[in-house]
Amino acid sequence: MPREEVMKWLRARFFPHIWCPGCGHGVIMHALLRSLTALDKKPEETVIASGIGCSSRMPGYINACTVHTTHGRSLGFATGIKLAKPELTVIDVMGDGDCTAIGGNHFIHACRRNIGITAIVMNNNIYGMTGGQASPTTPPGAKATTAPYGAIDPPFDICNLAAGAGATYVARATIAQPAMCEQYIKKGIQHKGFSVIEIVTHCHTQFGRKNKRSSPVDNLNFFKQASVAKAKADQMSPEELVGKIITGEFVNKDIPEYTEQYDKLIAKVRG
Amino acid sequence: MPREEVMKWLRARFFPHIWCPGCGHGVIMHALLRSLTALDKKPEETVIASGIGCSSRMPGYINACTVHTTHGRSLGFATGIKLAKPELTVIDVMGDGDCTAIGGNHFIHACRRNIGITAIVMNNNIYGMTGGQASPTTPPGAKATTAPYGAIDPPFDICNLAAGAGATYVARATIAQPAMCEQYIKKGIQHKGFSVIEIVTHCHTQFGRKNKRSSPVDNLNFFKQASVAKAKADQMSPEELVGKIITGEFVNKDIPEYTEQYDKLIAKVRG
Amino acid sequence: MPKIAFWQGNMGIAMGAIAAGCRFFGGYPITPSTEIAEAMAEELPRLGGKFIQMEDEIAGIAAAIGASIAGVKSMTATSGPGFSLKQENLGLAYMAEIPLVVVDVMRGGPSTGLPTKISQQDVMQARWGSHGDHGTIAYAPSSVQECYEITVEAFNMAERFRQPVLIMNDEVLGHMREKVIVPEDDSLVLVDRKRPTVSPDEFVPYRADEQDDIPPMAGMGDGYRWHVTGLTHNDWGFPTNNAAEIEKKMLRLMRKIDRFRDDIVKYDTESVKDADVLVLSYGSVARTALSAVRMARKKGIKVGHFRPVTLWPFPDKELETIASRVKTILVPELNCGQMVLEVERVVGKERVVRQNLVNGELFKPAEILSKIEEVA
Amino acid sequence: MPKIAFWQGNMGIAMGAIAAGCRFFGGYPITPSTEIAEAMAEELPRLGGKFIQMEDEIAGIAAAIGASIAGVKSMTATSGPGFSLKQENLGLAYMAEIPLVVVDVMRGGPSTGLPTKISQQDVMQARWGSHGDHGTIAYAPSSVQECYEITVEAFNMAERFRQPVLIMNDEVLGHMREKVIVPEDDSLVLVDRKRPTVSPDEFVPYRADEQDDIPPMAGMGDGYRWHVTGLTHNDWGFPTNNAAEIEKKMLRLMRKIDRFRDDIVKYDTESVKDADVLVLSYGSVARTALSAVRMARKKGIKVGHFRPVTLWPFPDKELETIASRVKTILVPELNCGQMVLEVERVVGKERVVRQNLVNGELFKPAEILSKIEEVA
Amino acid sequence: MSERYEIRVAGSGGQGVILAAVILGEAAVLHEGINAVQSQAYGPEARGGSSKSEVVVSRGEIDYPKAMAPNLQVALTQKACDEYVKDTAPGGIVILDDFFVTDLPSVDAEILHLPIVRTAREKLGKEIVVNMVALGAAAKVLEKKGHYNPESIRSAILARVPKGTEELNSKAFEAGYELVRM
Amino acid sequence: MSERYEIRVAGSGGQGVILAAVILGEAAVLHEGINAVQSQAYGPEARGGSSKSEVVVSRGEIDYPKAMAPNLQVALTQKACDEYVKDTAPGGIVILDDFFVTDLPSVDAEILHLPIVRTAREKLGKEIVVNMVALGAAAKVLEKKGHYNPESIRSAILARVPKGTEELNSKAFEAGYELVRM
Amino acid sequence: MSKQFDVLINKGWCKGCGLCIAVCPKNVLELDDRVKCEPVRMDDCIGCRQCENICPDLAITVKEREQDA
Amino acid sequence: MSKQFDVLINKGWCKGCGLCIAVCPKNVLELDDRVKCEPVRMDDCIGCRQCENICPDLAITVKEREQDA
Ligand SMILES: Cc1ncc(C[n+]2csc(CCOP(=O)(O)OP(=O)(O)O)c2C)c(N)n1
Ligand SMILES: Cc1ncc(C[n+]2csc(CCOP(=O)(O)OP(=O)(O)O)c2C)c(N)n1
Ligand code: SF4
Ligand code: SF4
Ligand code: SF4
Ligand code: SF4
Ligand code: SF4
Ligand code: SF4
Ligand SMILES: [Mg+2]
Ligand SMILES: [Mg+2]
Repeated sequence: MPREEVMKWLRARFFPHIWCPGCGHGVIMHALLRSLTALDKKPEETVIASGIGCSSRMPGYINACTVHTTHGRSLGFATGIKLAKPELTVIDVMGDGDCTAIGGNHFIHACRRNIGITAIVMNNNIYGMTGGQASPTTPPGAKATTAPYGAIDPPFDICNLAAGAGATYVARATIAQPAMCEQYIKKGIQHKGFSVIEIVTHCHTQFGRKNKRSSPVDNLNFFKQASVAKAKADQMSPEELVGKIITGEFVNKDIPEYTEQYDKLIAKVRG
Repeated sequence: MPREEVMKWLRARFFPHIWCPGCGHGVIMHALLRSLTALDKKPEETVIASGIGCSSRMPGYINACTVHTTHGRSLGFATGIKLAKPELTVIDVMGDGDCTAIGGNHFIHACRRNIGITAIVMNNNIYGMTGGQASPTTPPGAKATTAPYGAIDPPFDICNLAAGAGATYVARATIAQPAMCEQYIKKGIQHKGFSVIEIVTHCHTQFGRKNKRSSPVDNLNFFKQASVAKAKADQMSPEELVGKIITGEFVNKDIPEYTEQYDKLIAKVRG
Repeated sequence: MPKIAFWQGNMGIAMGAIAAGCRFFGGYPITPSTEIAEAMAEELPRLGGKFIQMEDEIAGIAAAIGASIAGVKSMTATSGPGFSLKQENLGLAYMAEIPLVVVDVMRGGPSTGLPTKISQQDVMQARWGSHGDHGTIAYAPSSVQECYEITVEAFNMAERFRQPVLIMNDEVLGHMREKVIVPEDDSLVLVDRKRPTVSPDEFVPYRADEQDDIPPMAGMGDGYRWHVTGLTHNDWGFPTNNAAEIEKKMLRLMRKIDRFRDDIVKYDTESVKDADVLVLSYGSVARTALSAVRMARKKGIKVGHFRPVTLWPFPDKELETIASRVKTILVPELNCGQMVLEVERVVGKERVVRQNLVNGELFKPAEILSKIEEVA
Repeated sequence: MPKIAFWQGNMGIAMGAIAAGCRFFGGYPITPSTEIAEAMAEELPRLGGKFIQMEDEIAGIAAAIGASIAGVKSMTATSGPGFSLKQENLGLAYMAEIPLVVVDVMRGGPSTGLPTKISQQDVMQARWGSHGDHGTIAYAPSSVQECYEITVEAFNMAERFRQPVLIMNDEVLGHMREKVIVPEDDSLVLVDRKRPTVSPDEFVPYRADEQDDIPPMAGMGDGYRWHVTGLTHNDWGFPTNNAAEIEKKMLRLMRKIDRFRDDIVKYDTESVKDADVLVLSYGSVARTALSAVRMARKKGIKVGHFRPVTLWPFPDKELETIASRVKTILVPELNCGQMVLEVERVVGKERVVRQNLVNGELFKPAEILSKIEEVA
Repeated sequence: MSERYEIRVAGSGGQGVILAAVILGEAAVLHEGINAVQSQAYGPEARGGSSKSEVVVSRGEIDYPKAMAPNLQVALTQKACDEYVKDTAPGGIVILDDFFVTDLPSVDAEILHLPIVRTAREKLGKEIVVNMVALGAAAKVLEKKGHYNPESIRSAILARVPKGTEELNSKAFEAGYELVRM
Repeated sequence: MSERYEIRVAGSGGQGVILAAVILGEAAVLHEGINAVQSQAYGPEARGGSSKSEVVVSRGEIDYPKAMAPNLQVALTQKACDEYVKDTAPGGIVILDDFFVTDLPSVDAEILHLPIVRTAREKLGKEIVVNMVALGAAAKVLEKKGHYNPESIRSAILARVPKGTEELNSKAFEAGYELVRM
Repeated sequence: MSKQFDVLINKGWCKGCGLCIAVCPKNVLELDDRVKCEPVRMDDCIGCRQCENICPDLAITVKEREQDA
Repeated sequence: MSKQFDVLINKGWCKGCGLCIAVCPKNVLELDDRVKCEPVRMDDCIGCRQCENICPDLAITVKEREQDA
């Protein structure tokens, strides 16, 4: 990928960005921009939406049509944009808190509706922006400022949740695999319908410090060691899979996309 | 079941209830009361919560500790009640709109948390109370006042959604099987953790009228003809299953219940 | 030729929206506003527009804002509980300056309250419901004809001022059917948001024109790239923590409405010239009040009527002028006293008499008449 | 012996809540209120209480209300965007008369605004944020000591009046650390909700005692069966459409606060006896204003200070008395003019001067001082 | 207000009383060229319970939109009759169904106790057209009182009812019209 | 206000300037028995960008809680120095790190240009204790000016830092204290 | 002799929906002209309680008839 | 002769996180004393771009070096 092409997508004037040194969100942004470049998308016709969180600061740095909305609600806004102008490429970038805590309902409904939006969930297992509170993906036993004695509730498996809600493309990678991130994001954007790419990342500042992974490199190493490709995971027992991050494509199916269905409905009504 | 025992659970002074003649919600309430009676629950120690909708009017008629909250939010209230007083039996009765539209997020989080509440979802595929708007379970092609040209979005499969979110007991019956309703509700209440019982019912007034099932008996017959037991469905192809209602138990697993985990945490902290 | 229709108030709003060019509706059903959504579900696809029922009110307004960001005039409608839920995202539309029309058909509150009964309990919420400061434009129609016309005007104001505009309808007017003279489409004056005239490279999305304090707005997909955020931002739309930039943004948000207050404010009077008693009322109550005022006039009581059509901005100057000549101002409201606070602020609380009803019913003419007689 | 602590304002609130007997917290993190949740997460399990972080603010307040229904004193805390989201369920607590303390630590708005900067932009929302009428009790503390003490009082009022009580803190006070003299637990006067004295069979859950208009409340699991609903209801708690029953309920909701307004209202004054100029301010601003007033006094300017501690009910009578002796009332606020509207309503708008700052900063003493000099 | 004429139709949920009032309103506005305001009581009880709907017609402006003292009332159930008939304008007219209303009210009004439901059931064979029979009866009264031309109401009915049901509804309307002898 | 003394500590996100100010506040209130108000600028920029924290101490009541013109400033980065040092009270004292701050400001104040970061890195072997070194230097100044007994600060440090790190932190404090010759 | 049953209908609660009639295996029930359920062939009742269980209005009670010994 | 690469670091953007160093298979990169990335063994670079792709601050550009023919 020629580097200059990627740079065109940046609002370089706002750099360096606000993320902590080594925050995985930058790795993901980078992968997204490479995907958009590879797919030859036009920034004027590409919408990047987000909610609120460290992750959700991403659109501000991307020189496209960017929409930084309210916490958890970005898929609602993105749905309005996509339905009003189906010709736009719409990407929605969210944190684990944004997507699965406050935004959980919009997430499952976007999955159900199968609207042509690509959701990138940057799962760092914590609320980074607000200082390290537990999220719905914080692993049991892990510490967080609102779980000072360790989290006791089972976490969501975001890919399972998306699948249960009816999503038609669901994949997972970690930031230790930037090329895989890029590849799944590309496939998600090309997919007709709602696509979910969960990217497992870290917040060493808020999560890592309390849970023995305090540097970015610690986290990189952790991801390398804990990831298991789906094909391999399918051969493993539940016990063997404890603490593992399964990467790969979980769902990829073909169902009519919502805005296309809508256009057909209009055509039918207008006769 | 001796009839008088069931009658004790009623606030007879508010009868006849407001539901339309033949509305399935009454069948479900009846099944719930038989279950509570069979399990020998005490009304003073039983909480019935609900949101807003025809279905959600149910608690008003039950002579227990009843909580009729805001649309979609009942599981939030119920979670507070259960966590504050784990010794109470807490049942949350919801409509399909209440549970899966506005209340979707609270639903998936209750599933995830595995808190000891029994959710009974009265799925009539429509918003009855407000006059027949489409719900997230309205079948594609069906008409509703807000889908005058037929619904175009894929519906949720409530049991799949619950399973994807991590629920530990999930079952489905239809009102044509009052004994099965009673049985699953009983099992749900006895289950440690969050249990979901979807009961497929009808709103002949709002849904049926527009979709060729205008009398209660039409709907009864439809359910009898369309239901397939899970064991049998497992042998059928996706094509054969189109339009079918699969009844049975979908999930039944053993994972620590939330309030028990919380009590352990307290014990640990207090040393 | 204008057409005659017999419509519910809610239908009047839906048809007004369509006439104003609204081509997107995002909402969630709630009594007594649902008919607006239902009418839009029926009408929009016929015009190539889009109706979407979202998973809740929060998503409903989010989708409507999204569509407006994409360049399509859009609307959402709700009632009390839903209006409360929409407050956060309403704030985003104020902050990001997104045109939008939001309808609240008022029922009895608080909470689920009285879904099928009238109140005027949300009029202060219209002004103060969302956290944080912003200018407010809110209308209260009194007839189905006005439902239609005010909706057109609401869209025009939303587009002109780049912000949400509220229509505070009530259950009685929302549900009652009445004659409407529907003007021909081309007789309507429609306003569209200002579009940027500079090239995409020169576009600074929140740089306001000096003559009106309003920044031109590009639609997404129109060739411009810009950033929308609910954070306080600078002219580039980029979040700022700089005191001067913050203040600039905030003051402009207020000023863009304050400056043109005279263009926005709307009110109606009847028999005020020689009045000793002035009845001030709005919405459906104004119909009862006018009935009572007319009865009282027949009895020889010098009473007039003042009807704010814009609740916000409140017609304060106009009221002050008229009020200066009257002895008593009677404010009947279907709440525990809300707009009356503004009346008291404007004319001083000494001469103001409240009449409040919160039993789910509309005042009857005899009730207001007897209060007029009491204070006259 | 009282203990000395060096706490953030948010910590003061959390510890006040614990001291008041709060044993449940349901919430969702949001800057600048998060420290309250974090402190409760740490402290409650030690006392056998429960902290739960819910999926969003709506569920946070729902869980807190649920716990209170179950008989446990409970709290939730948030900031602007979350306060907007809580409005619907706050309404339920008003309607169903459930004791609850809700904290809003104010940051700059509207929308996401300025998460880490101070404002006072939600004080009107405290009164009018939820649809439908209800009485409001809202406090604005000015020191960490007061954060602690007022939280205890807020719980007492919530329990006494069976309704939500609001604490409108601000970012500066929420985050700053200051000395607190923590009284010994047994020196605190704590109020608990009235429990029913009749047998379960005779219990009519919303039949109020005449002497105070408050119905006794059973906790769920205490042997009583009762019905809670957000619909307007009769004494049995059962939904009603009957005008007389509706009115009875609504008027009682308002009256239970109005009647005891004098017990609730709290304010502070300094140097008002001979003042020509009265500065009225609250929250962190009152600290700056007091500083400015003291500087001005040194310069010989006859200026005093009035600090409403309860924003709602507003100390109107008290202000009116003091204001009758002054020439000018200066109202510095970190918003575009909110409580000043109430001041104008109470004392007439002629003598009132506004000073507004909306750049994310707290007023500096010199700024208010120079305004005092200007109007003196 | 001298021109104001108020009509109320009341019955149970499924009897179509709202449609009846809407048709009277449309007849007035779209066919008679006069003003009309139609309103109704909504309520969750509308599910199973009683239901009422009103039309105020006038040549002049209609300010207060609800009926204060209906000049003409139609009540199709005992409950509706008990609840609503009492506020009939002195000298007004009350039409009651003779199957469901058995306890007649004592009001200063002319009471027409007519076989509305029975006509629908027996003559038309469809209880669902009970509202059209009632409209027919009301039309006759309104004609006599000089407020409506029955043709307006007939036209309004035809414009409203689903295609294919015009004949049934017209017949029901006629049958109702014939029930009244004034 | 004559008794009011204002201190500001500024640096970059990871340097622990907030903790330094909190410790100064705790030392004042819990150990010196005087009043103190500690506050800080929060911001998303606190992630990577600059960070400042203030303490106002006084024997009297502290009304306005923020620093207006700090009597003592500590700046650990160039950016912090450029942004914050200018409002130092005339005649005040400014402590600057000599590794990160290379452009010295021109202010009417005594400037102490000290090897704070280098001491942390080189002497203590842990850059993370840079705030303790800075506290030590500040303690010396505060002692000289008669505001604090350094023991109070030392006690406050010991009460705050994680178990097991007391020695490292004390050493860093001492090292900082030694840096200042006044 | 086989057991006998009383099928009691609370007509104040019955709304005439017909569900009981549809489920009764013995055709015991019918609607009367006020559209309320009426057990017209009570002696055929086998006490299966299907009518009772399906009644959404809780208007039916099936009781075993006290028999003379 | 094998290809050669330039590894360009934008030090204004680099935050010294060390991720690039951790992923580089050839040990090309190190942190300088201002905690910024510095290519210290540029000639060993094989142009795999792993450093570029992992850099969260988009501070690295790997370019094939123009070679004299
Ligand atoms: C309505 C609302 N509630 C809460 C917040 C505070 N808030 C901002 S970001 C955030 C969580 C962010 O976590 P996540 O989405 O995982 O993003 P991260 O910072 O970890 O990338 C929260 C709770 C808010 N801005 N708005
Ligand atoms: C916040 C809010 N939004 C909308 C409504 C209006 N409302 C009441 S019930 C309901 C839907 C009910 O549907 P469902 O839950 O399926 O129950 P049903 O009536 O079908 O039994 C809606 C949209 C409300 N009361 N509150
Ligand atoms: S706080 Fe965590 S998520 Fe936020 S920028 Fe820092 S490392 Fe990333
Ligand atoms: S409207 Fe539908 S859901 Fe509601 S009571 Fe009637 S049949 Fe039941
Ligand atoms: S099922 Fe119940 S309500 Fe329905 S007809 Fe039978 S007895 Fe009546
Ligand atoms: S008990 Fe069984 S047989 Fe008897 S009436 Fe009921 S359904 Fe029929
Ligand atoms: S990965 Fe980027 S930011 Fe991190 S050290 Fe390397 S160049 Fe610097
Ligand atoms: S391109 Fe590959 S070899 Fe070269 S510096 Fe980067 S990571 Fe190392
Ligand atoms: Mg996160
Ligand atoms: Mg439903």
